[in-house]
Formats: sequence, structure tokens, C-alpha cells
Amino acid sequence: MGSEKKQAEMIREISGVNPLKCMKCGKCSATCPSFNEMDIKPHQFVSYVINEDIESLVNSKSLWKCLSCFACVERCPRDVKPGKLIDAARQLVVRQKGQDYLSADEIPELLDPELPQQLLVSAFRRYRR
Amino acid sequence: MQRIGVFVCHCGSNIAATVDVAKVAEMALMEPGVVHAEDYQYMCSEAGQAKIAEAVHEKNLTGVVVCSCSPRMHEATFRKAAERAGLNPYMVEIANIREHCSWIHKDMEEATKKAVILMRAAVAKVNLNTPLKEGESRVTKRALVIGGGIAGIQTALDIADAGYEVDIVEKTPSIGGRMSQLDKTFPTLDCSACILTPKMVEAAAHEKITIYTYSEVEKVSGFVGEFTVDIRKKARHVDMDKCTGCGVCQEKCPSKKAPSEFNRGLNKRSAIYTPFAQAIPNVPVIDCDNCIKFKTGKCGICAKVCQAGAIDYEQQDEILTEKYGAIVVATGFDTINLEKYDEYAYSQSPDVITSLELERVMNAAGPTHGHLERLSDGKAPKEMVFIQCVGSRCSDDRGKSYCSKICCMYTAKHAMLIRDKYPDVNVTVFYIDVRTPGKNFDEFYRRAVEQYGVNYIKGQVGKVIPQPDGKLLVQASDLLDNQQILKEADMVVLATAIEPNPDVRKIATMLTASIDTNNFLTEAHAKLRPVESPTAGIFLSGVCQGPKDIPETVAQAGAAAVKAVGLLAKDKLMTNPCTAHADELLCNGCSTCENVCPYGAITYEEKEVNDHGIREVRRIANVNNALCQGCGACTVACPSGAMDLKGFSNRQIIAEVDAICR
Amino acid sequence: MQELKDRARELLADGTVKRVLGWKIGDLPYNPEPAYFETEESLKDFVYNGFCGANLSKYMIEASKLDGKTMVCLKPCDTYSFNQLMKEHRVDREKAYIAGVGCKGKLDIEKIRKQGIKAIERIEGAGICDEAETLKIQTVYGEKTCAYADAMLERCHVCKGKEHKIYDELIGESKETADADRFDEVAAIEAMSPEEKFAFFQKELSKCIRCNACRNVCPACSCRKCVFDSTKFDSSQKANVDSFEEKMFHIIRAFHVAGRCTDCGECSRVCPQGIPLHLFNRKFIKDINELYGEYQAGEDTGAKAPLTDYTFEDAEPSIVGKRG
Amino acid sequence: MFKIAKENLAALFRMIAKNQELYLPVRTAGQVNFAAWSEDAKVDLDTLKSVKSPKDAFFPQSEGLYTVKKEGKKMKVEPENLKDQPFVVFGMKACDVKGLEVLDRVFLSDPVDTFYAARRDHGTVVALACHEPEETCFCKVFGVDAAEGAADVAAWMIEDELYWKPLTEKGDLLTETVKELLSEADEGKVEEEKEAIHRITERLPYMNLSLEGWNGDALSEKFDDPRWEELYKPCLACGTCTFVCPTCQCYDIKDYDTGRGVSRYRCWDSCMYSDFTMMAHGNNRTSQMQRFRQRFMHKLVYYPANNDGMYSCVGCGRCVEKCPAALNIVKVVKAFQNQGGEN
Amino acid sequence: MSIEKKEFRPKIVAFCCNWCSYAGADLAGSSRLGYPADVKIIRVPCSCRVNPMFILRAFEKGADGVIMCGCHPGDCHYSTGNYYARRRMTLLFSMLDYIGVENGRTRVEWVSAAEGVKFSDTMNEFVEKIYSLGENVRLGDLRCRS
Repeated sequence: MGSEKKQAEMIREISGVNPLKCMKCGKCSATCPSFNEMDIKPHQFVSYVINEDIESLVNSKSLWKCLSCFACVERCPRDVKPGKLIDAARQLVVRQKGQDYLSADEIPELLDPELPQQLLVSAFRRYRR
Repeated sequence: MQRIGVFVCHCGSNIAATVDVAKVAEMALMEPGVVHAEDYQYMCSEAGQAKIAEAVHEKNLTGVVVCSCSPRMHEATFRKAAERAGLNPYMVEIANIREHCSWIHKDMEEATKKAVILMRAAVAKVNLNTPLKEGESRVTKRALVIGGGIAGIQTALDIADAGYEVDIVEKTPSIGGRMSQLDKTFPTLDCSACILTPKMVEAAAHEKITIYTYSEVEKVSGFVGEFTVDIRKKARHVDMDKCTGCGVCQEKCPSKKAPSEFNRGLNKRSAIYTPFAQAIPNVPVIDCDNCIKFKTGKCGICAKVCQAGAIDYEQQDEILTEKYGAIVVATGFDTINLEKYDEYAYSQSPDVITSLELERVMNAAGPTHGHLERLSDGKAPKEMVFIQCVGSRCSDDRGKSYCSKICCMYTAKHAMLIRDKYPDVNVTVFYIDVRTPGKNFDEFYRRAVEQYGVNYIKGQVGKVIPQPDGKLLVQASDLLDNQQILKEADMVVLATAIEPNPDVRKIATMLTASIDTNNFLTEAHAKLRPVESPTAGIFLSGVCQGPKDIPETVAQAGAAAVKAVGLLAKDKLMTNPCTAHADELLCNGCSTCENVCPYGAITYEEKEVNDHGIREVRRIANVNNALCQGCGACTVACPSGAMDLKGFSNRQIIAEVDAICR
Repeated sequence: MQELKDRARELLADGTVKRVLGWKIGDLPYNPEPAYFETEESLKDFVYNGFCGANLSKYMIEASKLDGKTMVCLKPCDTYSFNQLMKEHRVDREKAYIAGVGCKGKLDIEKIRKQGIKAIERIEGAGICDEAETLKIQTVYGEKTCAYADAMLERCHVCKGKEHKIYDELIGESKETADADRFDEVAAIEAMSPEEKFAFFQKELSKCIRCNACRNVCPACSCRKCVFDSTKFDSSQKANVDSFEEKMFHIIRAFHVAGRCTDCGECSRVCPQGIPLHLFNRKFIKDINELYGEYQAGEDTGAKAPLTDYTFEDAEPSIVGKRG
Repeated sequence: MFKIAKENLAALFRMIAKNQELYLPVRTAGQVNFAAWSEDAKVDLDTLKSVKSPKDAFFPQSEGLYTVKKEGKKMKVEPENLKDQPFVVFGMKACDVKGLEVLDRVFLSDPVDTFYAARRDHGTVVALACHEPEETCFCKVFGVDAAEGAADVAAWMIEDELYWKPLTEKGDLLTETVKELLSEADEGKVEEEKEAIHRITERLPYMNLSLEGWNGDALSEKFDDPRWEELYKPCLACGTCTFVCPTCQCYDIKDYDTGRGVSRYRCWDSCMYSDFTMMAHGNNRTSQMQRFRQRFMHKLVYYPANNDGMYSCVGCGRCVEKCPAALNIVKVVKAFQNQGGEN
Repeated sequence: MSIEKKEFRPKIVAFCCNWCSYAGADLAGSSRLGYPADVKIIRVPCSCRVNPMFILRAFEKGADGVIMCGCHPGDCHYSTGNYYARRRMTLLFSMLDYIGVENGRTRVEWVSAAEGVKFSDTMNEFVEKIYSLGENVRLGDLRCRS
């Protein structure tokens, strides 16, 4: 219980999102290209964070189905931005696995010129401490 | 030195049960300036008040302290009693030994000790009190209403019916406002024009009402009871007195490319135009930006065809200066700019329209003569989608944080009207919440669902994608079914958020009326004074104060009128004597006080002062007592301590502090 | 300096200005005094060097009452004060011809003395045309040297920049002198425990002799009559007593200039007891910057002062306890 | 003549302080001022001038006179006690000692200021010669010998030894109490030191300032001189010069409401302040020029007129060092030397 | 605890704006919601009337705690007064904290006319805090002690 609470705290902290601001309009789900592949829908992310049920969230398919297209981030009228929440949940997992070892110096080596910009940015966000 | 009388009230047992009132009176006699002290059963009773009068006469009192209940309760009573005894009412102070002492403490010794200290503080203050006199100011018995929509018209009518003169200043060529653009009104489906036009006519015909259309307020000075207002009457280029309103000029005008403001730009109008058929006054104006005569010097057809000879290309703007006792702001609203809402494809497809545009489409005098059709190809739509809360309830910078309040109801109205007139058209409404508080409102909405089969889906639309075949693909979510929906529509209607008319900011500044972060004018008290601005003499009518529908607007318009009439009915205004004033020898003229004054009560004058033998002209703050409400913001902002507040002076408050800390 | 002098002469000669407000050469190598020059002849005593630290903008309050224009020599930091005074309607822009003079950092004789240099006869290297690297000081007890930067006033180490915010013309070169963060000292105190903070200020302020030099030199303290000299607040006190009254004086003074203080550093420069009075003003500036957004008094004459402005979302006073 | 090794000074101070209060130059927060000795006080005998003069020891910046206590509607007056215990001021410079003479003439002449008189009676002054006088010093102008203060005890710090020479009866008494720490010495080294000081004094720029024309008879000539109008202009009207001065003697009497009564105290005033000598009708001196002129006229004209030609400046140079606007008495005197009377 | 309380009775000054907080205090009174008698209320028209000098004055004269109450932000009777007050007090409190005065001795609370409970709770809490901090020795003038 305690650790769930802490994890929920961490998700709030990493994402900078206050899930209580959500007014349940569903615009995120309406806008999500991966909606159909998700078991937990974007508009539901907030409830999991509010209810501190992080276990279900990190074990969900949705966690890895999100494309980080940020359509929800862009369109959310309440500044809740589910995309950020899911990204924070991913970071949580990455950190738990102790894989946040990548330092900025190592990146040039790993760099593939074919990689889309978006992915790079996403990677930086994830590995930033 | 003052000669102070201290009167300690028992309030039956309310005070006396916990506070040793006799002891308080005894201790009072030890205080500097106190020449009389007594305690009595009920100070607020006739007999109690008589005791004050008696002591004032016998002991020649110059000040009175009553140790009793809260000053919010009986300060006025005791001040009046003192006044009747020949004392200045502001020489009375109350020590609150009931609410702040006897009622909250149980230990007699402790409560008595505290009561003594509260008494001392009051005595210390009275020692520094000076007699204050309420000021008087004149009232000009005429009101100005800014804005000629339903709010302005109703306010003007109500004030005029009470027997006072009213001027309406309207920016556009006709009164009528937003309501004139509406087709039907909820929840009864009255024809908007049918109920508005009679009011417009009544206002125009009323002998107490003067209407200045195509005019703007340019400058406001003065204060409650005596505002001086400059009104700019823009050049119409049509002589109001000569024009017969025959309409030939509009018909013959060769320039017909200007977007019609009245029809929200959905069709065109001529360069010389009246906004709509029922316009009041029924006198056209020439839109110089689109007029060939004004642009090239050639043309002049309207002048040629006008049999009345009313066209006057040389006409200039005119400035009128009028005096008013009260000003009512009724500047109304507009819909927000949808530039930032790309996802709804408003700028990409002519078939995505705002609700206000739909009003024009549905209206017989509108661009489609009342036929529901797609603006792109004129085809009748089969699938209509309504999107709610576009730009409302947003916490980002794209929209507005508030609920626009009217959208749920007008969308139900639109859906119902469409289903009624075109039963083969499917109507889907995507909503977040349906909000229908109001008389017969929820019934109305349910009727749309139950009787007319409007499909309501809970879930916001994420995106509207125009298809190559002209259809609109609506991507939304159904939160209750936990589904993502892709729906093809022929027309999409956006329930666009409303915002205060952008000009209101300028007007608020002129009036020194305060405005909130959303540009709504602030009311003096959210609950108890909802139609008054904190600035005395300024009243609020309609949506300029906050989103509201027509019945609410009319109700508020009436309320604003009553408040204005209440002011105009007075011959003189008594002003609060506890106002700020600047010590001219200490004032730096630095303008700091001016910057914090919420009432614009402080101005500066170049004045010659004699500062201990040094004569010089200095810039000195001058407080207008009629405007000052006595908040004291300036007194603290003032770096030199030149600004002080009568009745709550620095030295008085410090004396209280000292007495308490003794 | 010659350029400045020549320009002053020209402006006096062609009648553009009636007088020049600058510095007059002192009788010791380091004590030039603020002075008015009304004739071309008198300009022979005009001087502008590293010891001309005084902020002349406050003198413009009186000069604004005089007939005709006054050419006033303002260093970059002084122009902030001038702007602020203009904003408060205390000086008349029309009465001033502002010569924005260059600055290579101003010198503090106390800092030189602190290095044990005394009985000074001559100082070389303090001129505005010099490189401002080293001072050569001839004393009765022998010749000494001192790095220019080590003799600089504290304020020059945290200089706001050598850009003049208002001027009619610029004369002379400047040299950047900032080499420390303006708020470091404040942050260091903020990090102390309440006991340490109290002890620190107690020690510093117990030196105060209530001479009012800080107040009288301060361009923000431009009140015709100071609250401490009037009876309005019953605060007129001359005494330097051992209790906290002295501290009250400095808090009140700092509060009165909060949002108006340009951080010109004159208070600390003139304090005969070397009390770092700027620490009070800078604390307010730091708080204002952090809580209400960056604000530099005197940057312009338009912006709303932080204490006469507000937003709905402003921090609550309880933030003081929460910041820890 | 006695001497004591520098490292034994702490013991000396401890011994003096055993029986009486001891005031001496102490460094606090970077500045040297006279303060009461304590074990952890940082005594600083190297700094030539304390910021404030040591006149505080006899004429404190602020001192209580009496307290009025309120009991009901009655008042009770409780006068402040006069100084009744002996104390020592160690390390005063010759100029500051001369400053006491100036104060004496004010406070000890009729009517005698009992507070000051009591302090003078109980105070013993040990003067310390100025080992390295500075450029702001001009004591010689007023007949002060920087090498030997006319105090109860004269002392010299020469290399690692302090030389000690009692000059008065009080000096002898003090010497008795610390005798066990002192050893006999001859005058040789002291004479050398004195000469060295005199040699330096000769080289200092202000030492040969001429006071010609400044005397009690120069009243109207100086008072009406147009040069004041120019001289005062940079003056900020602060009180720095007066508060660091060893001879300024003006004070104001004020009341403080303590809540239980009123304590009446006196505190230094400054002729530079706009409310100086403010009376019910207003102020005698309405402009800063007049107040500025007052200070120098008082020091160099009025005081000599009333005190057999003695000036009330002792040339300590503190005002020269501390004036925020770089004004000072020397500049004033010099300004009057240039081109006679006309401007 | 109770013995301690007997020895030290703090002096606490509360500035209350006339429109909200003073009425809130009245409501606390009429609802019989008690708080210690150490609190003494001074009525001011608006929180913006409270000059920082008043607060310093109270401390100088021996107050152990000073609290200011006003209308909630946005509810000011004079529309903007409490906004100015909020900035002034924030800066003042920050300065007092900076010079080493315990920040628990100062407080601002927004109390509406309807919040009698909040007024009483706030005062109880504040008085408790002042008891825990003890006598104000850092800001008081020595002469005011006896």
C-alpha cells in the first residue's frame, strides 16, 4: 500500500500533472490513435493515479501501446495530459529496473541517424534524472 | 484632552455573567481622558441611550466608549444617541466585549481582564478621534446605459419608466444586440425577433430615452452622482433627420462585397447598409472601408438615388458631452476566436460552424433564408454533430476557465428545432456534462432526447477531419461505453465559448470599474451586491458581469435599473466621512497611492504650499471624498505617511496596538 | 575625463545647460565631492575618477527646482535611480541633460584602508582613462599597491551592467566589473538557522549610530519628510538604544523602499560603520523576483511596482514558513 | 614610567576589569569602536581611530534621565541613578582626550550636568599615543600632541611593549591596582617614539592647516560670507560628522512610552538634522545651508568666543573619513583661505 | 503544560477587516466557539489598511504574535485591498524570518463572515503556536519589559 502511494506520488512528480484537474471530458480518448489497442483507456489513466493503483497501470498493455504522439497532451483542455502520465509510469518502470544508467555522453554512440526526432526527445525525457 | 465617558453594558447576563462589568467601569476611570464611567443593564435600550445623553450633558463629554456587543450590531445606535445628545457621532467607539469576549470565554477573571484591555484600546482610540462630517454631493438625474442589447434596452426602459432620463450608447448602427441575431429562444421556442422588436420600438419611442447608435463612449470623468461623459457619434454619412428608411440606397449600392456582421460574415452586404430589417434606427450607415465613393472618389450612386437627400459624404464624427448621475454597463459578449482550436477544422471547412452562425442559418432572414443547408455546397445535411464546451472550462490558455452557461440549452434548442423541421436529419450531441439548472430547463433538454430523439453521447470530440468527399469525420469518445467513435457528419456545430465584448476593458478603465482575469466586470459583492460595481455609481447589466441567458439578463437589467433609480432618486448623496486625505506638507506627489486606489479617487494637482516658510509649487495628491470608500490601501502604500484615513488614522490604530500590548 | 570636461564646457557655453552637476576635486587623493559648476572657469576643478562613487541622481530633486537645465553626470547604475525618481515625479526630465558617464567600477577607500594602507599621499591608477587593473598608492609609510578589483565597492562586484537606462549622450568607456552573483550573500543568510540569522544581524546592527546617512543618501528615500522625522507614526526616534529599535528602523526603511529600491548600493557605501545595509534591500528584491516575477526598479518608467500590483494567484504569506 | 609586554595586556585588562568597568577599542563585525571589555572581546589597539569617538563613555549617545510610572491616575517619578562606580577608558587618543576638555567646558560649567560630572568623576582615562598617524589627522592644528595624550595615564605601544606613565592622581591610583603586572622602565624608547611620531606628523597634509581668521571675533564676517551657499550643497543632512565627532555635545530630550509609564531620555542630536532645535513656533534654521554653517561656526567661532579662544574641534579627522559626501571641516577652512572674502 | 501557561501569557494582536474577518469573529462569538483570551482584535476597514509598521509596532511594544485576517482573495469588499495586503505581508514576514524572528509569530488568514469556525480554529492554533514559541525576545523593546 505504502509503496503504491509513493509510486503515485512519483508519477505526479515526474509528470508534473495534477490528475485532480481532470473533468472527465474524454477528449484524450477521443483523440488517441492507439485507443483500440489499449486496455486502460487514456481518460482512465487519471483514475488509476488518483486511486493509487499503479500496479495495474504499469502492468497494462496501454503502458507500451501509447505512441507518445502527444495528441492528448496537445488537446487536453484541463492541462492534465494523460500522455505525460503514461510516460511517467514508463519512467517509473525503467527506474525500477535500474536501467536509468544512460548518461548524456553515451548518447552520440547509440545515435542512429534514421531515428525520428520524436523518439529522441522522448528518450531524453525518460532518462533525464 | 478629551473628556470621555465609558459605558459598560451588561447585555442582561450575556456580558455580565462572564465579565465583571463594574470592575471594567472602575478600571475605565483610571484611563487618561476618562471622566465618567458606569455600567448598565442594557445600553441599547431607551434608558441606556438616555444615560449616554445625560452624561454627555452633565460631564461635558467629548467622546464616548460603549463596551457592549459588536459594533456591527449597535455602533449606529450609539452614534445616533450621541448625535442626539449633541456630540459628533464619530466620537463614539465600541469595545466589543460580547462577541469577542464574554461569549467565548468562561473564566470570569480572564474575561474581565480582556474586557478591560479592549476598553482601554477603545479609550486610547477615542482620545485621538476627531469629529467627522459626512460630505454631500449632487446627483444629476440622468443615467447612461452603455450597450444597446437586450440588457441595455431593458435597463433603459426600467429607468425611463421610473421617470428618469436615460441615454443609450450603442456602438453598432442599430440597437438589438446579440438577441437580435438569434432565431428562437429557449426554453419556450419564442421567436427572438418577435419578443425583442417591441422592446426596441418601445425604447426608441420613449420620451425619456435618447438612443445614440453608431456611437462610443470616449471619456468619463467625475464620480457618482456627477459623471461627465464624452460620446463620440461616428459619422454615419446619412442624415438621421432626412432619411426615410426606404432602402433604395442599399439596393442600388454597387459595392456588395462586405461581409455582413449581422449574419456573422456568412453572406455579404452593401457598403451602405442597415444591419437588419428591423434595425432601430432604420437609418443606414456608409461603411467607408468598402464604399467606392470613399475609396476612389467616384460613384456617389446612393446620393443620386436618395430622394430625401439624406446622404452626406462630408459628415464628420461628433463629440457630445453629457452629464450623468449613474452609469450602467451592458456591453454584452461575443464568441471567442477559434484560431487555437485547429482540431475542430473550423477554419478548414465551411461546414463547421459556431452555434451563433447556426442561428443565422436557421433564421429566415439569414444567409440561407432559414433553410438548413451546408454552406459549402448548399446540400441538406443528413448527419449533424454538435460539440459542446468548445473553449469553455479550459484551464489552458486556449480557452476560458469558466462555463459559458448558455450552450447546453441552446444546443438542445438547436437539436430540437432541427429534428422538428427535418425529421430525417440525425443529430448527435457530444457533451461533457449537460447543465440545465433553470425553470423548465431540464424538462426542455429531456424533451430533446425523449421526444425528438437527439442522440446525446458523453465524451468530447478529439478531432474533426474534413474528408475529400466533403464529409466531416468526427473522432470522439463515448466514455460510458468506453468506445472510440468515428462518425461521418455533414455539418458540425461548435458550442463556442462566449467572452465579454473586447471593448469592455477600455470602458472599465474609463470607469475605474474593476474587471476580473476573464474581462468580466467585477460586482461589488458576489452575493449581496451582484449588479453594482465596486465603483460607486456604476451598475452592471447582462453578460458583461458574467455568462447568463436571456431571462437572467432581463432580470439583472431590471435590478441594475432599480439600483440606478435608487441613486437618481436622491437629491444629495451623503458620503462616508472615513475617507483618506493627504497631508500636503508630507506628500511627495509620487503617484504610489493613485496606483493602488480601486476607485480612481486620487488625482494630483500642482499646488503652492507653505512648508515652514518655504513656499513652492508641489505636486500633491488630492482625494475625492465622493469616490473614496475608505479602504486605506493608499495609506499603507504612501511612503511618507502623508496619506491617512479619517476614523482609522495611523495614530489611532497605533494607540490601540499600544493599549493592547501594554 | 577630458572629453567629459570639454563637453561640459561646450554645453555651458552654448547655453544648453545652466550648470553642471559632477564632482569637484578633493583635497585628498580620494575625496572628490559632488558639486555644481556654473561657469566654464570653475570646471578646472571638475574631476571624474574611480572615487566618484556618489549617485548624483538624488541631487536632481533639488536641481529640478532650479532655473534652466542641469547637466548631470550619471553612471550606469545611477540611471536606474533617475528613472525611478522620474516615475515618482520627483525629478523633472526636462530639467536634466543626462551625460551617461562610463564606469570601470568605483573605489572604496575603506577597502583600501582595510588592507592596512594608511597615511595616503597619492593614488595612481584610479582615473577613468586608466586600465583599472592596479592602484599605486604612495603613503607616508612607503609605496603600496592594491588590485583595482580588491578596492572596488561591493556593489560593483554585482554590477547590473554598464548600460545606461536613460541619457542624452554617452561619454567615456566602461568596463564590466560584475564577478559575483547579486543574491549570493542573501542566499547565504537565508540558509542560516534563525539563531544564526539573528546573531548575524544583531552584531551588524548593534553598530548602527542612527546617523541617517543611509536614508539621506538613498534616492528612494526621497520623501519630503521622512516618517521617522514626522509624528505620524509616533516613530520619531533619534536614539541608538541597545534594544531592537535600531533594527526596526532598518526593516521599516527597507520596507518603505521595497519595490522602489534600484539596489544602487549607496546605503552600504556611506554607512560609517560598514553595515551591509544592501542585504535588507536585496532580500526584498530577491523575494519579489522569486514570488512576483523578475522586477528591476528603475529599468524603465512604466512598469507597475510590485507592491502596487497583484495577481489572483500570488503566493500566500504562509509561503515564508514553508520555504524552510 | 612602567612597561608591560604586549602578550600580558590581556592579563592587564582582566586585572583592571576585576574591580571596575573597562572600555577599550573592540572590533565587532569589522569595525572598531569603544566597548566594554570581556574575555571574548576582540581588543584592537592597532587601528588608529575608532569609528565613533570614545566620548560615549562620558556622554553616551542615549541615556535615561528619569522614568515616570503610572499608578492609576497618579504618577511616580523615578530618577535614573548617577554613575557611582569607577571605570577606566583605555586607549583614547590624544585628540579624543582633548575632546573631553571641550566637553568639560560645556557640561561642567554652570549649570553643571550632573550625569556627565558623575561620569567624569569616576572615569580614569588611559591615553595611547598614535603610533602611525594618518593623512586625515590634523590634531597639531589645535595644539594636540599625538605622541602624548594629556590623560590620567599616558601610554605608548612600542614594538612588543606597552609603556605606561601615570600623569595624575587618578592615574597613580590605577597604576597601583595593576602594579604587579608592570615593571619599571626608562624614558629612552618613549622619547624615540615621540620623535618618530612628530616626524610623521610633519609630513601629513593637514597638519599645517592655518586657522587664521577663525576666532571668536570673526562672527559677522564669517556668518554672512556668501561661500556657505556653495559649500553646503553636497551635504546630505545626515548626522555622520556629528555622531563620530569627539566634541559635538548637542543632545535632544525625548520620551518613550513603555506602556507602564514614560521614560525620559536624552540622546545625541545633530545640527545637520532638520528638526534640530525645533521649537513650537518652528525652526530657527530653516535651510540646510544654515544648519551646515552652524556646525562650523560653532566649532571655530562661537565656541572660541565663549571659551577663551579654544576651538571645539580637536583635529581627529573622523568627519574627514566618514562624510558620505566627502565634505569636512578642513575643506571649509581651506575654502575660506582662497581669495580672501569675496567670491 | 498548564503550569507553563500560568507563567507565560502571550500578548496577541489580531487585525481583522471590518467586512469579513471581524464579522467572522463575531460569528465565532455568537456561536460560542471559544479561543484563548490572549487574542485581542483590532478592527480595520480592510486588510490593506494594515501598515507593516503596525505589526512591527506591536512587536516592539511586547506583542508575542500578530495575526492579520481579511476577506478571501477575490472577495475583498474593496475588491483589491487584500491582494495588496497579501504582498505586503508576504514580504514583511519574509524579512522578519530573514533577520531571525521565528516565522510562527506572524500569520495571515483569510476568514469570511461565514467562517466563525475557521476564525476560532485559527486563533486556537495560532495561540498554541505562540505558547510553543514562548516570549518574543527578539523584537521587543527592552524598555517595555518589566
